[in-house]
Amino acid sequence: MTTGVDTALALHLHEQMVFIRRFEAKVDALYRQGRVRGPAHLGIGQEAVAVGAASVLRPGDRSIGTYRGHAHALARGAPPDAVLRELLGRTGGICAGKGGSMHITSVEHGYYGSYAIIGAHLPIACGLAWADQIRGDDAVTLCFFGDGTTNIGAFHEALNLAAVWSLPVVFVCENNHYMEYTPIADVIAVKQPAADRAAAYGLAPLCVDGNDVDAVRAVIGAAVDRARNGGGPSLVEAETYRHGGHSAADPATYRSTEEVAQWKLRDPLLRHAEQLCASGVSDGDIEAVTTGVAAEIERITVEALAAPSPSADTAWTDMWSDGSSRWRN
Amino acid sequence: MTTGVDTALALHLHEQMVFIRRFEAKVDALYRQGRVRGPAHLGIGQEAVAVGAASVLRPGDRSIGTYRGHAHALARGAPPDAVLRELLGRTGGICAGKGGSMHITSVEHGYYGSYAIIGAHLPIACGLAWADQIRGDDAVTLCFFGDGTTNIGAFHEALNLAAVWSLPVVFVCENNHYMEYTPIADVIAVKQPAADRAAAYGLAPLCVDGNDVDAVRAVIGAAVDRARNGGGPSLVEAETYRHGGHSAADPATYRSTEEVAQWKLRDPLLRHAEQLCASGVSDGDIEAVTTGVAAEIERITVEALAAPSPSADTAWTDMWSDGSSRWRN
Amino acid sequence: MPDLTYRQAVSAGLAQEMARDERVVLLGEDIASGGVFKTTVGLRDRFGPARVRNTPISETAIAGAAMGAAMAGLRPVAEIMFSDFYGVCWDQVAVEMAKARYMTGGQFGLPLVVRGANGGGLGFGAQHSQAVENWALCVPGLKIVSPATPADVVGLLAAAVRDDDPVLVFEHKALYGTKGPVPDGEHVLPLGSAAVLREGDDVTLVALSLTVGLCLAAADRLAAAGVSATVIDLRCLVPLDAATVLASVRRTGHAVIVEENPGQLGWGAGIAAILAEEAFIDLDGPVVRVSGGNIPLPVAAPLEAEVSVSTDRVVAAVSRLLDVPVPAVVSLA
Amino acid sequence: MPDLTYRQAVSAGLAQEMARDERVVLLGEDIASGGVFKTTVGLRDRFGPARVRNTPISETAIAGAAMGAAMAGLRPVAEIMFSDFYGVCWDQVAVEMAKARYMTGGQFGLPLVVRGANGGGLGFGAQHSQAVENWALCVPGLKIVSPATPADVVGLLAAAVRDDDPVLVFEHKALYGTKGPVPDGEHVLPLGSAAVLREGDDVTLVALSLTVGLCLAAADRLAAAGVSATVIDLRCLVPLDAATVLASVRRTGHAVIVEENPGQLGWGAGIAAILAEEAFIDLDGPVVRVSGGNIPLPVAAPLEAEVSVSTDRVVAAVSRLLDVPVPAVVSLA
Ligand SMILES: Cc1ncc(C[n+]2csc(CCOP(=O)(O)OP(=O)(O)O)c2C)c(N)n1
Ligand SMILES: Cc1ncc(C[n+]2csc(CCOP(=O)(O)OP(=O)(O)O)c2C)c(N)n1
Ligand SMILES: [Mg+2]
Ligand SMILES: [Mg+2]
Repeated sequence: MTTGVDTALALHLHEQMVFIRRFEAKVDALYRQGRVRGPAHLGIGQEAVAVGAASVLRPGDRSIGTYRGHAHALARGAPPDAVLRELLGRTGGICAGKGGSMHITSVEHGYYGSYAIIGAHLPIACGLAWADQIRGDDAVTLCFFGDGTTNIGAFHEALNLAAVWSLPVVFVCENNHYMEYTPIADVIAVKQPAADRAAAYGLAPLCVDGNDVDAVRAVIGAAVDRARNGGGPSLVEAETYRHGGHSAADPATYRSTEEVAQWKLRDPLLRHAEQLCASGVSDGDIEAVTTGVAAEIERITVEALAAPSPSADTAWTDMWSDGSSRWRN
Repeated sequence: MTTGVDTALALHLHEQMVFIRRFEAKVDALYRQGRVRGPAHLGIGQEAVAVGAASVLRPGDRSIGTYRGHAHALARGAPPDAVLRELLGRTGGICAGKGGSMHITSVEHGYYGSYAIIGAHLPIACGLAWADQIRGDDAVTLCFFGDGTTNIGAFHEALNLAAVWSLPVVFVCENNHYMEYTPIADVIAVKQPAADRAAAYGLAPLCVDGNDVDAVRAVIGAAVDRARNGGGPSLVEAETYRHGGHSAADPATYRSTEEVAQWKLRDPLLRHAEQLCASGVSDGDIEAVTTGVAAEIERITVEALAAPSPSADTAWTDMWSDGSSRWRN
Repeated sequence: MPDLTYRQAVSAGLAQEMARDERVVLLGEDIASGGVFKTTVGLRDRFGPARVRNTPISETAIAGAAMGAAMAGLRPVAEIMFSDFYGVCWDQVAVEMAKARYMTGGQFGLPLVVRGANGGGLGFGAQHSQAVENWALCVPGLKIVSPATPADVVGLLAAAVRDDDPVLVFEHKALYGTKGPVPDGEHVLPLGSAAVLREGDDVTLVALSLTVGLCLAAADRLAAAGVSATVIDLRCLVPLDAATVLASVRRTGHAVIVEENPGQLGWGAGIAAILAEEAFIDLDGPVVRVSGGNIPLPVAAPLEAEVSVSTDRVVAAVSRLLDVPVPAVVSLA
Repeated sequence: MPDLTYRQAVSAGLAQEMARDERVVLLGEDIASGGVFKTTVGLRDRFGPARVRNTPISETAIAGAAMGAAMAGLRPVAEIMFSDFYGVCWDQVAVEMAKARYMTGGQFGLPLVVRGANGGGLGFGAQHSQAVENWALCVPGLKIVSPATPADVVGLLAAAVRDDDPVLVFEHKALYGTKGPVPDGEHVLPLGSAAVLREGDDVTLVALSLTVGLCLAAADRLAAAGVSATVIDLRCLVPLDAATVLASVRRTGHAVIVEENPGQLGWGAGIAAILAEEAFIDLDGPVVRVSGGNIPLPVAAPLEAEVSVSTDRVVAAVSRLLDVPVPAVVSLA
């Protein structure tokens, strides 16, 4: 963190993390006001994984994630106003109001979607990577999922297929220690839900502190390079924590306040701000990032709330490739 | 193999293996005559697994297997004539003509059925074992499946659940080196499809020569004891080989004649006969087993072929617990 | 008769059966702490962790373990949190549970229940809103229950637990917050007995689960316009009380079937087919279906409303069928 | 016009499309060596191992990989060996593929095909004989094709591969051995266009896949008794050519729908419901369905025959409907 380039990058990563944090805090507030329809799963506390991982990708690389996917879409460059409008059910939503919070997608930015069935997108990630492999492209696919997801059959099938076909895909398990309300330790017979399973697919166990954006960049960056150079898939376990409940509706009373407090000390934003300071970035510059982000989020919120709802007849488009929803004559 | 008791047991195991071998050879012949409806998956060459495993179980223990399940049913004591009648579609079939070769079941003898969807019965085995655990019974469940089955999601979910709940179940993978026509080595990224996955569930890797009935007894016996005494599940990989094709219809041209010949040298029956000789059993005694078995199989075949088909109206029974198939009024 | 919410009724029904029969055991994700929909509240504390078991996220293992346990003499109740998740364990439900008794010649029964939250209306989107009872109706061997009221939740759930065959209970997530009286003491209903909730002469409305309320509301509005409607809550799809529907339609001469699911294929088509074959001679007009759009459910409110069934659409369909003017919405004031 | 078997037609159709478009790739269990049903014979040798890939026994991964590859611009054709195995990957098909385009607001299409062996009749038993097209018809977002002849196998498979939406092709395992002429050169049919195979005035027989042959045979026997039947092969369930069925029934006044699947709920109910709603006024009698038994398929020959549809049952149903004596079986001599 010594050169100007490094500092610019570090500040950029910081801005992304702060943006995502503030964006999700805003979503939380809007949810509490009853303005978000359906569930909203926030990743507050886990930002370093999404931001660090996205920062090692190139345009043309692909990523894919879950219902807890706001961060992953934004980190790839999905327009925040269109994401917010999707959550609020306004015109201009990134999925035209048809997806909502759990299905944020921005193919234009290489984010192939958020999937709400546990594990379902891991095989899909294999397919994305397979297409690149067949064409001889050097694109890489990054696939995000949670600790609880390592227990579903699709995880097993996807990891094995990726390994056997040597696909250019990096699986990133965000181990936030909980499925919905149940600690992951209650439902596995190993210590680490992902890393301790890697050997079953002939893969090395890769672990990283998911609250340290630089560490994430290093470990996932190396895995991405390996995949890009024909070295096949990796499975990375990033240890992290969600500050809030499973979804915005969950008060998360199943966790002790001490546990939460302990993890908040390891907040990835705090830690990154400290590192920025240590590397000579001024408090003022760091403040400025936060102020800019806050203003931007305020602006898109005001605009989104002023936008109308989509018109009802748009429900009937986007079904088939001809744009219609006609299934019979 | 020195005491009289040991010799009697060894002869009994031999008789069982010979019986199963001859039974399946007869099924193969009947299949070729067009007398078996639907597919028939034979386990010729794999008898030592079924016989060795069943021999360490007690009455009240449960076992469950696959479409390649004749051996497993017979080894638990299912009446061979009723099994044969099921295959031939005659009255007196063990599943009343409703199951056929792929679904042989004999609950009365602790064999909870043969399942034809890959992996589906592994979670069911967990449930059988869970029931015993809840009731505090000391029964054990044995679950058989093939190497190819280790790649389906149900395998992963079942193994994890069994480990987390510490269920009294022993999973036995019969590694015969092929799924249908594809070598297992082509579709996994590890060497051993089961043993190399055991650690993912916190289990020890257990391997055994599946063509050595005594070795099978030792390894599976220890696993069963452990399960019975509250030590939780095991995953055993038994290396073996099917002499014939995937099903009676498959000429198995995808295997080299050398490979098949090599494995036939390791035929579990030959080896066991040699051991019997070495332990002092006379050639005549061994011959007598074979002669007796052949006569018995001839007898049940003649009887089965003479039996009529079940009457058509029996198709409408056994659907619901009231015996009927009524779904509406 | 205490008033319970529909979600409380789930816990109450389960508690009633667990107290009665210790072979009744529960398994599912997060159920020990009361469950994501708060439908298993208090059960772990009352009946202990051995009988109320949290599972990994492994629906195939959940369904399979339920099946195996039932084969070995327990009476498990498995929760599939959202019925959409039947997709990841469909083999266990449709291909194992539904067929095991038959294909073994009746060597064992499967006294088990699988239950969970079904249907749309809350903005949960395409992957958390499906009407999955229709998949199950394609598969012989599964009993299918879908209660519309808290009392029926208790009564039908109890019946499902006591039944010796696999029963799928589809609770409606949009009804969890609704309230209603539940009989004191033990409450059990028979499976396969439809409820005639209102008797009328002009048309028979056939409903299930969420659409029962829509039909009752529609009948109110139609009454104001002089149309008298019978409203039938099927309660179960298997066993199906076809006789009650047939008898009513033979009397009214007109049937409107109101199903939440896409019309492409759903239980409403099954009922329509029965009527077209068995009541043809008594029909005075086409068999009309009011169904959800043939589309995955969108999230934005106006879009979800556009593709969903509603009281308005029921009223309009009946009015068209009987050729009467559409009655206006009665003001609540 | 060379004669091909139905199974050869599968390989021929795939080869035609693979030669034309190198984005077409195949994946499935054991397909590289020609497949368990010998439906992919010669393709690995002709198009190479990169485009014809064997997979582990992992249907969820197979379906998911097909979906991902389609999102990224390939046109994959996945084999699900027996359609019963959709059970283990039903989430991928019904909940992911069917919904992805819609729920992303059309951000990508899914030009993919899933194909495999469907149906009963060969003694494969309850877990290898299901008519799974009905599960799919419950789920908007999937196109559904089920050819009855070798020529249609080629033409409809080609159309499926060229279509930009997910298409499920259900081949019938009891038809694999049947032979028929296939047009020379490239052969492509439109999706959603039913075939009127025979025109008659007295009754419309609606069929699909295996039941097409039953209906044609029934029509022959009925003709001998003076009954003239139209036989319609639907070919596709989605898109559905309802117009052709409606037009015919409006003319004949009578409909008999012949489906292999259990009558509890299947595509026949969907057709019956459409007729009961849209052709009611032109119907001169009940809409009759001939369906498989509501039972898992047994193995023993007399049992399987007992619960299955047959030419005899079609003839009997038409005779009953039209109130004519059941015509005797015409001797082949
Ligand atoms: C197949 C399936 N089962 C259950 C659920 C309900 N569910 C949604 S999120 C979740 C917990 C997932 O835990 P984890 O993988 O650790 O991800 P996290 O939510 O912690 O990010 C569950 C059980 C689902 N969506 N899909
Ligand atoms: C879910 C599913 N996929 C595919 C099949 C088809 N199939 C039947 S047996 C078999 C091979 C199984 O191999 P393995 O587990 O090694 O057992 P083996 O036949 O060698 O005993 C396959 C692919 C199936 N029955 N179920
Ligand atoms: Mg988690
Ligand atoms: Mg094998």
